[in-house]
Parts: sequence; structure tokens; C-alpha cells
Amino acid sequence: MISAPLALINEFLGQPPNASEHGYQIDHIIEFSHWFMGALFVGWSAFFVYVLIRFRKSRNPVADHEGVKNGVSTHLEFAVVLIEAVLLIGFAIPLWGKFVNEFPDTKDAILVHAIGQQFGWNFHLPGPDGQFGRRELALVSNTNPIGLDPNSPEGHDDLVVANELHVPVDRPVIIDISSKDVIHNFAVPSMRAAQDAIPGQIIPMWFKPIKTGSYEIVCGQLCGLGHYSMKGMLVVDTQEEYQEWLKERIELGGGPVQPPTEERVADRPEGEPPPGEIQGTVLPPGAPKVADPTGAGTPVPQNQPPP
Amino acid sequence: MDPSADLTSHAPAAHDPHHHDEHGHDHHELGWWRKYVFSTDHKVIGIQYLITGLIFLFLGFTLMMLMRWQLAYPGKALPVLGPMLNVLFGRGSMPEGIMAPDFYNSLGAMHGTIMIFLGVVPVAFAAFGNYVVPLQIGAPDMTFPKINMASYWAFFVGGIIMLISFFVPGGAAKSGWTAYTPLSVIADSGPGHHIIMNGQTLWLIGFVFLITSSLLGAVNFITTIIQLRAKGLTWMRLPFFVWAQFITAFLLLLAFPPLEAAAVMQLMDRLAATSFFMPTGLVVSGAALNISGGGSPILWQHLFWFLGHPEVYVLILPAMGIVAEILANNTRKPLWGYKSLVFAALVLGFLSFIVWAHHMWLTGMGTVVSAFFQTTTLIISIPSVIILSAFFISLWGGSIRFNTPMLFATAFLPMFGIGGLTGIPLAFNAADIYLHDTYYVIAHFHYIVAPGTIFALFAGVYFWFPKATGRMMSEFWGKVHFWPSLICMNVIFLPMFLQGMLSIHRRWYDGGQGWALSNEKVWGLSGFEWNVPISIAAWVMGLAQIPFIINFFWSIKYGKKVNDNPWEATTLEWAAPSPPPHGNFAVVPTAHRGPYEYSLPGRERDFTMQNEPIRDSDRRAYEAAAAAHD
Amino acid sequence: MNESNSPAASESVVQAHPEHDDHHDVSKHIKKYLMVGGLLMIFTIITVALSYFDFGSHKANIAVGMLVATFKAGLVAAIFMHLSAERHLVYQILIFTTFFVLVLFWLTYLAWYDPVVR
Amino acid sequence: MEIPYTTTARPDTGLWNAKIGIWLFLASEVMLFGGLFSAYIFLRLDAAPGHWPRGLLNVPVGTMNTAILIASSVTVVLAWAALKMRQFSKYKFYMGITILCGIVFLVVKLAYEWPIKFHHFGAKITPAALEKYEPYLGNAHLREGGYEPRVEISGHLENPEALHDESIREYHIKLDAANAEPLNPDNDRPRFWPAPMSDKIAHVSKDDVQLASMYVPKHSTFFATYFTITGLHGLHVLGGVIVFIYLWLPVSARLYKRNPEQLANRVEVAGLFWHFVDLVWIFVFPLFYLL
Ligand code: HEA
Ligand code: HEA
Ligand code: CUA
Ligand SMILES: [Cu+2]
Repeated sequence: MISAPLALINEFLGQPPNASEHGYQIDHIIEFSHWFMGALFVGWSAFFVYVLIRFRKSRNPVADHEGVKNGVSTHLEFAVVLIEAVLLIGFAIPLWGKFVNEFPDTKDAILVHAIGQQFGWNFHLPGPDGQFGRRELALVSNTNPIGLDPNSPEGHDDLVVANELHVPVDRPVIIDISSKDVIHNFAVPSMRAAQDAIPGQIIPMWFKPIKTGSYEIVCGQLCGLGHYSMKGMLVVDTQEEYQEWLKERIELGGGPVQPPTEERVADRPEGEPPPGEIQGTVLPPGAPKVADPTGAGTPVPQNQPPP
Repeated sequence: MDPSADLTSHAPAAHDPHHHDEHGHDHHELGWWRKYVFSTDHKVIGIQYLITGLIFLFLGFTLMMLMRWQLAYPGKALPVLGPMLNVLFGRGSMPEGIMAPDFYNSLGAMHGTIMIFLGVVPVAFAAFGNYVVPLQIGAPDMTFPKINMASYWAFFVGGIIMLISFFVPGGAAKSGWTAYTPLSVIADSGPGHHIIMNGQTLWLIGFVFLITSSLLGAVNFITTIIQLRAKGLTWMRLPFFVWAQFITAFLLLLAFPPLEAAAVMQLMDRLAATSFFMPTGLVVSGAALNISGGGSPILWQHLFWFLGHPEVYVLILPAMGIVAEILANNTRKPLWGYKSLVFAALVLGFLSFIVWAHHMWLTGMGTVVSAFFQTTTLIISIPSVIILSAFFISLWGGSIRFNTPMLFATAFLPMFGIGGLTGIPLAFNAADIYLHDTYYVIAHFHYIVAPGTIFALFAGVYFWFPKATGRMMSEFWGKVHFWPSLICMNVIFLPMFLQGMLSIHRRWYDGGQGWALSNEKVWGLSGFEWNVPISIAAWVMGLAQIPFIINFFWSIKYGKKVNDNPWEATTLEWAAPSPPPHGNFAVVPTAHRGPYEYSLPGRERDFTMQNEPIRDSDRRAYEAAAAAHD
Repeated sequence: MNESNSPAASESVVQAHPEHDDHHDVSKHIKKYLMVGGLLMIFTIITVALSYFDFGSHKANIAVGMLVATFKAGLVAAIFMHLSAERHLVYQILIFTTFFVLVLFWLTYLAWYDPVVR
Repeated sequence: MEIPYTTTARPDTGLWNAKIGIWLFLASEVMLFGGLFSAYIFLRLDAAPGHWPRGLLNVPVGTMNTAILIASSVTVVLAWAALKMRQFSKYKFYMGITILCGIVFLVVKLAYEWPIKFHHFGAKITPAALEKYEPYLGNAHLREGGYEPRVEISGHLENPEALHDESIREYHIKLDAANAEPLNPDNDRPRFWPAPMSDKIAHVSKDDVQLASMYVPKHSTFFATYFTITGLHGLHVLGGVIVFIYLWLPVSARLYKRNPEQLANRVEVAGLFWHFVDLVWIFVFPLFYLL
């Protein structure tokens, strides 16, 4: 149910195509506000340029004490108020309501917990039983980054994957977002979805992918020296591919693919640059600049400064 | 009086034989230190603020030019300079000339902090406010000269602490100018970091000094404007600049203290291991933190943005004030809609306290709160529209002189317009889901603060320079400063909107190189590749400032000498000698009319100063004007 | 802030009211100060006592405690700080300040109260 | 040109400069403490059950300190009134008392209340181990009465070296009354007179402890806000006392001879500040000590 792809300005400004059901609405707001801004900009610019030329000193040596006497500006300001009100009440507020209030029925949805950490995402999936296992702080370790209790009845079949999340197309995805250490932001630009990952809080977010492909998950909040490379992948599969992926994961027995290694600046000896962080995620000259964008299934470039 | 002495000179005893200090008993001449360094004269303090603030602006700019290297050429060694900087800032900042991610983050955080709190606030508010406001209201000085001095020195100490923080182990603060917790609390701590002498702690301590400075300044400004207005200078006869400073002072007075409280709490979190901003169950580097927990990271954001949003109007209101003065002067006609300007500015000031959470759309805000903040944010755009419209309309019917101050002031209008307009999509939280923390936001606010505020500051420097020194800055070199600056600013910041729409996020050390999204093409270059022209423009912009700096210092000594009112302006500061002596006015001025009586019909000159008594011919003109409006 | 001052154009210099704290006046106030001091002491004891009384819920106790404290603070402000007979201008400053403090309290509360939940 | 209106009122505003100045300053102070109190509200609302301790502060001492501050507020207006009536020796007398009150307040705070806290110890039990320490916590009993649970065992730490020594695996705590007799209904709610410490010593394993801390700011968000707010308040008291001492010293006599009204104005300004400090305390006292 995609409405007419109206996003002219957005495309003109380089926004990547939308891949979620609600995304076009967000694009519309951006679009409309840009039309509005554009009209004001063009109108005032024309006025501005005209005035600067028409009333320059050489052309108009004596100024008029009064200047403009009519009330055009009042009408203009009134129009601005009106348009902003329409955008606000007609679009923005209802859409936000939809985004944060009208969560889809959990029975149809894919449920995921996303737990951010410096510098990567852990995804916790409920496994075949559809129930999330218990997580406990005390159990957190390098091999168990989210502190999942493997002995809990719901937890033994849970899946934990690092950085790459697969979901099937055309089904709503509900992600409960949280963080272990600092604030991150779980942003999937192509899905027009983003939400802060705040330690001590669990904030739900949802979207419904409508196009298969793999999409970058951006960390949109400064979270330390590896912030720029805190990349995840959201792979939208067809239903069959998704089932296959799930099966594969279950056979692997859950657990993280690659436990995110951690490296804190604070702990390194004074003055010593962190190992390899310079070469880091900055690709060597000559290397392809883009991490394989179609690379569904290929290992995701690891989060933190690699060795 | 001899204006050829240096910038801060005034002719003391001659104009003011009865000079008393506060206690009114000693008559001796002030020594050099009391006169130029620990001075209580608002003009000297204003100039101290100006010079210190400009130096900090330049420093903030320099940090940015370094960052722009990394953004354009990530991972490449900065030739020549890089290894030297590595020595200067300590091993690990730029090993072999390649910028480390930590150092990049330090530069970013300190660029923001320095530009805003050590550059623009001191120059726009403190320097111009100190120098110009008492003169414009016909006052001999600030109400509390000693507090005024204390304010400058608190600022100075705060600035020095911020500078020192670059050279401590681990480097300067690196958690952004917003210092979001818990990142900022765990940053710069642990082995290798001194408990006090580390970046983030020094940042906080420096901040407390800066806040104190602003508070002292604000108290002084407000009292001065209320109490020391000259006879006849009613509220509706105040120059708009004075209004702008008055409102700005209130913003500082009431918005800064909650941040001071927050800074103290963050200091406690860092020094006394409290958990004001630290929730339960943090695991950092695989180990649980030994703290009580129970705090809230969101609390910090609320307190920060409670200041943060009023702060952005602190950055823009004085700039609008400066532009208003210069527009009226160089169109040779009154500001259009003076009353609505004042009213809009008051509303702006008031509303700026209740919009702050628009910086926090993505922190898990429910519909009620977000609807409230969206509404207030949109409402606050209306007074800005009114102000800008009034400025534009003021141009109509003028006889526009394009001197250097006017060029900068006119350029301010569309630049602020672009910045302000692009705030609107950000105000819709649904749109901000996509735009949050991308370069779109960076472009939005830089259009306001860089070609906006900074241009207004340049305009103000060129405009009031003859008042402070008795000499003009060179017009030619002023224009050489203006045109490249205007072009570079736009080449720098326009492409950032594209980058933002491509979802290149801010505070990315690699400029987006490692991201597929950033490498999409738009307008011929990929988002990442756009960094190169941007950076080049930023460096050229640096070159474009050289004429200004030279012009500034050269003109202090060798500029063309001019009379007391070279711009043929109307407000009271131009009735004082240039430079004004201690105590400012030889004769206490009385205001008889509004601030912008340009091109009054029936007058031989096209400007009528505020202290000129009303004549019969004026009366007739006023009546005619009143009739025309009915 | 303009309303207060616009009428007070210095061209038509408004005669200041006689200072409220005239010498004789002050001696009259002394008793009042002592009484207010006594009242504050008594209410301090009342606050303490009330806190050991169960008003049904802890919230109710907090509300009562804050009510009494606000009353006491009001006394200090009105009498000791002469706010009961202060100039217009001071009120204006304080009205805005009070409003913004309440905004700070109320909105941080609201933001806490209205999270995104599923 | 002199700066006008330093002692006389400007006709249209009816105020002299410093009076406006101090009120503006107080407005900013309202916002400063407002920021701290809004943090208090936020943190308290957010606190997990049992994690906002009550009844840990000494109410009689707090009440006494409140009374002292109120008394000083009275004497400071009296001092100002004395000046207005041109009774200088009376002024000196009242001002002297004010200074004394301020100093006593600070001494009680810094030499008694705070240090006593620093020597008190508490160990917060992990959720998993609450059951194990039920004999010290009495949570079943509390639940019945509708009270918040107890999550901490507190008292005097008998083996302080345990705080730093990793090899010692237990804390030996000489228990507070509440942990010694958790079922005693007297301990359900805070008391006026602090209950004496018991002789019972409990051994608490480090494995069961979430956070062990003396009663320092680190202990909990309660103590964090308590120490921060009372600390900042104390700094204000200190500042006020210093100003008062300055206004009491011989300088004031000289100023009095030259311009008594100016001295009265200065005292009024300092007094306004002092009343504000008192006013803050009026809220601090119930919020931290009582409620
Ligand atoms: C001086 C600085 C300043 C000013 C004045 C503004 C003004 C506005 N700002 Fe901006 N803003 C910042 C500085 C400023 N901002 C900064 C620094 C940040 C980022 C902070 C950080 O995260 O680090 C930010 C971020 C920011 C955000 C958060 C974005 C995010 O983080 O995701 C939002 C959201 O609502 C916003 C909105 C607005 C709005 C609606 C206005 C409105 O007030 C604007 C109103 C103005 C207009 C509507 C213009 C009217 C003009 C015309 C009608 C004429 C046009 C004519 C021509 C162009 C010729 N701003
Ligand atoms: C007032 C505020 C201000 C100003 C003026 C500027 C000016 C500039 N800023 Fe800044 N910027 C911020 C405030 C400001 N910035 C903030 C708050 C952030 C966010 C930080 C964060 O993420 O935490 C930021 C972030 C920021 C980024 C994003 C970094 C990142 O996210 O990784 C970039 C990127 O290019 C940038 C660029 C620039 C450039 C090119 C300028 C140029 O326009 C600079 C132009 C400067 C001048 C023209 C000054 C020249 C002065 C003189 C020449 C005076 C000398 C005279 C004498 C000594 C007499 N800025
Ligand atoms: Cu995680 Cu940025
Ligand atoms: Cu804002």
C-alpha cells in the first residue's frame, strides 16, 4: 500500500529510496515542508534582490521615511502560521502517534531485542518458542554479551546475533531497543526509522519493511571513538530466505556469531594509541569504498577498531 | 582629544575632573594595570571581551580546519603540520600525522564549545553589550563596574581551563559539546587519567566558570538597562540592539543556572562516583560499573537543553540587534515595524524556555509531550518570521549604501533565512526521525551561527570600530574580506544539506567513507566526496580572514581618522566622543525622540539624532506620518 | 517587561512613592518580624509532627509537607524579604522566574510520565 | 559622570541599583536550586522500590538547625531595622548573632551531621540474595504493612579493610536497629529520635552485595542529592557569613559615619540573600529529613 511516490524534493536532495510501509509518510512531511520553505525562500529572495537593486543609493538617493505602508506582511505571517499548523496537526502529530502508539499486533510481528554496546549491536531473538529468555547483568561476559540465562526455560533456544539482523519482508518488526553502556541510536535510514538506545530504558520501535535487500543500521548518537564505525546490517529476506536463515542460526545453537570485542579508550596506557585504531575501519587506499551493499549473509564488517 | 592613542585609550581627567571610584574618596590617577587590565570601565572590558572572544573564535575555527582534513581525506596523514601537532597535543593525537578517532572527537566537542561559549557569547553578548549598550542608553558605565570586571575574569579563567584541557593526558573533552551522559561520565576516567586534570572534568570546571561569568554579566546588563537609561529614553525609544541585549541577558540569567546545577551533578558523578546520570546495570568494557545506579541519562539531556535552546537565541538575538542598527543606518530610514520587532523578540525570549525537548525527539518521548514541544517549536518560528520580514521590508524605500558593515548585515538576512527555514522540518518529530543527527542538522544551525551570527559580528566590528578608536577600518579590505567569506560559507554549508539527506551522520570520524549510504551519488559527487570541496572552501575561508585580521590591527594605528559620527547615525553612542572618555559623555544626554529618525521630512540632514530637541517642523512631520497610517 | 516602564517615561517623571521603609515605619514593623519568626518556629514543629502522622499515603504526606513548607517560604518572602510591599518590577522578574521553574519541574515530570511503551 | 541611583531610588522604577541586582541574582539562584530540585524529583520518581531510603538523617538535629537558620533570618531583619532607625550598636549586636547562627549551622553540618554519615556503612543486597538475608530485612513483614521493601543491611562496618581488600569475602556489620529487629513495628517508619545501634553483628557475603558503600554521595541517589544540595546550600551559608562578617567589621562603622543609608542598603541586600538561603532550607529540611 505505497501511495504515489511523491518525494520529488527528497530525491532531488539525494535521499535514498524508502523501504518501509510508513516511510513515505515521513518523506511527505519532509517534502511538504521543503515546498513550503522553498516558496518562502524564493519569494523573499526575489523581493530581496529587487529591493537591493531598486533602492541602492545611486538609484534612490533620498530614502522614504515611511517605507511600506500596507499590511502584506501580516497576511504573509498569517499564511505561515496556517501552513505550519496544517503540517503539524494534519501530518506530524498523527504520524508520531502511529509510530509510538499504534504498535502492530505482536502475533503477526517479528519481535527482536536490540542491545547496543560500544561499538556494535546485539540482537536477541526469541527462538522457536517465541519467548524471550531471562537476561541478567551478572551473566554478561565476552561470550555472552547480553547476559542471557541459557538455563531459563524460555532462554535455552534463544538466538543472539551480532550486528546482522534478518527479517522477512512485509511483516511488521518490533524492536525493543536498549543499551548496555552509553547512549546509541538505532537508525535505519532506508526504513525511515530511528530510536535512541538508552541504558536503563527499553524503548520499542517498529516498522514494516516492504522491499527486500540489505540496509545499513547506523548508530546515530556519539558513543565514543568507534561511533563512526558502529554499523549493523538489516537484511530483509523473502519469507523462504528468512526461514532458512533462522534454521541455520538455530542449528548453530544460538549465541553470538562473533562476540564483539571491546576496547575502551580509558583503559589504554597513557599516550599509547589504541591498537590499530588508525588503520581501523578507514579502508586502505584502493580498497572498494563501499562495504558490499548486497552482501546478505557475508560477515558484517566488525564494529570496533579491528586489529 | 587624541584618538591616535591606542584602542583602549580614553582621555581621563580632562573630561571628568570629579571622577570618583566607588567609595568616592580617592582622586588619584589609575595605574596602567587598573586602567587596561583590571579595569572596571565598561569600554575597556568590552574590548577585552572582543579581543579574547575573537581569538577564541579563531581557535575554534582552527580546530575545525583540522577536522575538515580528516573528513575530506580520512586516514591520510596531514602533511607537515600533522606530525607537529602530534608533538603539540601529545603522542596519540595524530600519530604520524594521521588523526586518531579520539582526537577527532576532542576537536569536535571543543570546536562546538569554544565557538559557542568562548567565541560567540563573549563577542556578541559581552563585548558588544558592554561597549555599546551603556553608550546607547546614555549611561556613564555599567551599574556594577566591579562585577563587570569579575565577569570578564571568570570568563578568562574558564577559557584558560578549557585550553589547558587540550594538554592533559587523554586530551580534551571528547563527548560532544552536549556531553551526553553516560558517555561523558565514563570518558577520560580510569588508568592514565588524573582525577581532576582530565579533559571532561576540566571541561565541566571551565564551564562552571563560564556560567558564573555569564550570570554576573546578565545581572549587570539588566540592571543597567533598567536603571541607567538617559532622561527621555523610554522603553519604546530604545534602539533595537538594546532590546535584543536585554532579552538575551534574561535568557542567560534564567537558563544557565539549571545547566550549572547539571554540571555540578556531572562533576559529582565523575569525582564522587555518584549516579545522578548513571542508570542501574551499566556494563562498560564487559565489566559492571561499581556505582549505585538509579540515575537517569535523560535528566542530563533535559537540563542541558533547558539551557541549550535558550542558548541558541542568545547566539542570534544580539546578532539581530546588530543587524537592525546597521540596516536602519544604511537604508537611511527607520526600521520597519519597530514595535512588532520588540514584541516578537520578547515572545521569542519567552517561548525559548519551553521548546527545549525538540532536541530529544528520539529519546522515547510519548505523544503528549512531543505534541506539546512540536507545537511550541513551531510557534517560536513565527516571531523569527516576523523579525526577518520586518528586516526585509525595512529595505523598501531606502537609499541603500553598501559599505562593509552593510554588506555583512544584508548577507545575514538570507543566510539566517536558510538556517531558520531548515529548522522547520526538524521541528516535526516525524521528519526528524530521518534527519536527526545528520549533517542536515549541522547545516541548519551553521547557516544560522556562521554566515548568520558571525557575519553580524563582523558587521558590528566594522560598524563600531570608529567609535572605539576614532578611526575607520579600510573599506576596500573589508570588501575583500566579505565576498570570499560569503561564497565560502555557502560552498561549505549548502552541500551539507545533501549529505544530511543522504544520511551522513554527524560526529563521524571517517566522513562517511565506510558507509554505503554515504557513497550514493548526488549532484555529481558521492556524499562522501562532497567533503573535499567543503573542506577546501573551509580552508579558503581561513585565508579570507587574513585581510580582516590585518585590517583590524592595522586600522587601530593607521586607519583613516574620522569624526564622532562617521556613519551619520542617530543613536546616542554617536553623540559621545570617539573614543569616549571614562564616564562617556561630557554632557549628560537627554533623548527626545525614537532611535531611527532617518530622512525625517522637512530636515536638512537625513538623520536626526536622538538627543536633538523636537522642532515645530518635526511635529508637523510626525502628524503627517500619523495621518498616513490611518 | 515593557509594560511596567512604558508609562514611566522619564519625560513625565513619575514621583516616587515615599519609601515604604521610612524610619518610623521600621520601628512599627519590628513586632511583626518577631511574630513571623515565632510563627516559622511553630510551623517547623508542625512540619515535623505532621510527617509522623499518616495521611493515608506517602504521597499525601509529601503533599502536606510541601504545602506547609510553601506557606513558610511564603512568609519569609513576603515579610522578611519585603515582597508584600515591593515594586512592580521585582514582581515581574519573579513571576517569570517562578513560571520557568515550574516549567522545569513540570516538564521533566511529564517526560518521565509519558514514555513510549508498547 | 557618577553612576546614578547607587543609594537613591530611580523615580520611575522606585528602586536603587543593587536592589534590582540582588533580585535578579536571586532569580538565577531560584533556577539553580530549581535545577537541583527537579533532579531530585526526577530521581526520586524513578527510584526502584526500596532504593530511596528514608529515616537515615537525624531529625532532632535537623530541626535544631532549621530553628537556628530561622532565628538568624529574624536577627538579620532586626539588624537592618536597627540601621534604619540609626541604632548602630543594636545593629552590631543583631548582626553578631546572625553571624554566630550561621557559623553554628555550618559547624553542626560539617563537624557532626556529615562525618557521622561518612562513618556509617550499608550493603545493598542483590535481588537474588534478598531471600537469604530475610532475617535482617523483614520484607515479608513490610509487604504486609504495605511498606517499601528493605534492600540494605546497614550499621557500623567492623572490618573496614574489607572495602578494599579483595581477599576478604565478607562484611561484618554491627547492625542498625532496623536490621537487628526488622519485625519491630517501630522500625517500619522513620523515627524522630534515631534508634541506637544494636550489638548484633551480621556477616554479609560479598557475592550477595550489589553495592557496598559508606554513607557517602556514592551510596545512592538519595545521598547524592542530599550531599550535593546541602553542600551547595552550605556554600551559600558560608558566603553569607563571610559577607556579614565584612559588614560587621570596623569598615561598617566608617561607612556608617559617612553614609548610613548606604550601609543599610548593603545590609538589606545581604539580608535578602540570607533570607533566600533560609527559604531554600525550608524546602530541603522536609524533603530530605522527613518525607
Ligand atoms: C542561533 C542558533 C539557532 C537558531 C536561531 C535556531 C532556530 C531554530 N531551530 Fe535550531 N539548532 C541550533 C541552533 C539554532 N536553531 C543548533 C546549534 C542545533 C543543534 C544542536 C546539537 O545537537 O548540537 C539545532 C538543532 C535544532 C533541532 C534538533 C535537530 C536534531 O537534533 O535532530 C531542531 C528541531 O526542532 C531545531 C529547530 C529550530 C527551529 C524551528 C528554529 C526556528 O527558531 C527558526 C525560525 C526561523 C525561520 C522560520 C526563518 C524565517 C525566514 C523567513 C520567513 C525568510 C526567508 C527568506 C529568505 C531565505 C530570503 N533546531
Ligand atoms: C557559534 C557556533 C559555531 C560556529 C561559528 C561554527 C563555525 C563552523 N563550523 Fe561548527 N559546530 C558548532 C558550532 C559552530 N561552528 C557546534 C556546536 C558543533 C557541534 C559539535 C558537536 O558535535 O558536539 C559544530 C560542528 C561542526 C561540524 C561537524 C563535526 C562533526 O559532527 O563531526 C562541522 C563540519 O564541518 C563544522 C564546521 C564549521 C565550519 C566550517 C565553520 C566555519 O563557518 C567557521 C567560520 C569561522 C570564522 C569565520 C571565524 C573567524 C574568526 C576570525 C577570523 C577572528 C579573528 C580575528 C582576530 C583575532 C582579530 N562544525
Ligand atoms: Cu553507538 Cu554511536
Ligand atoms: Cu533548539
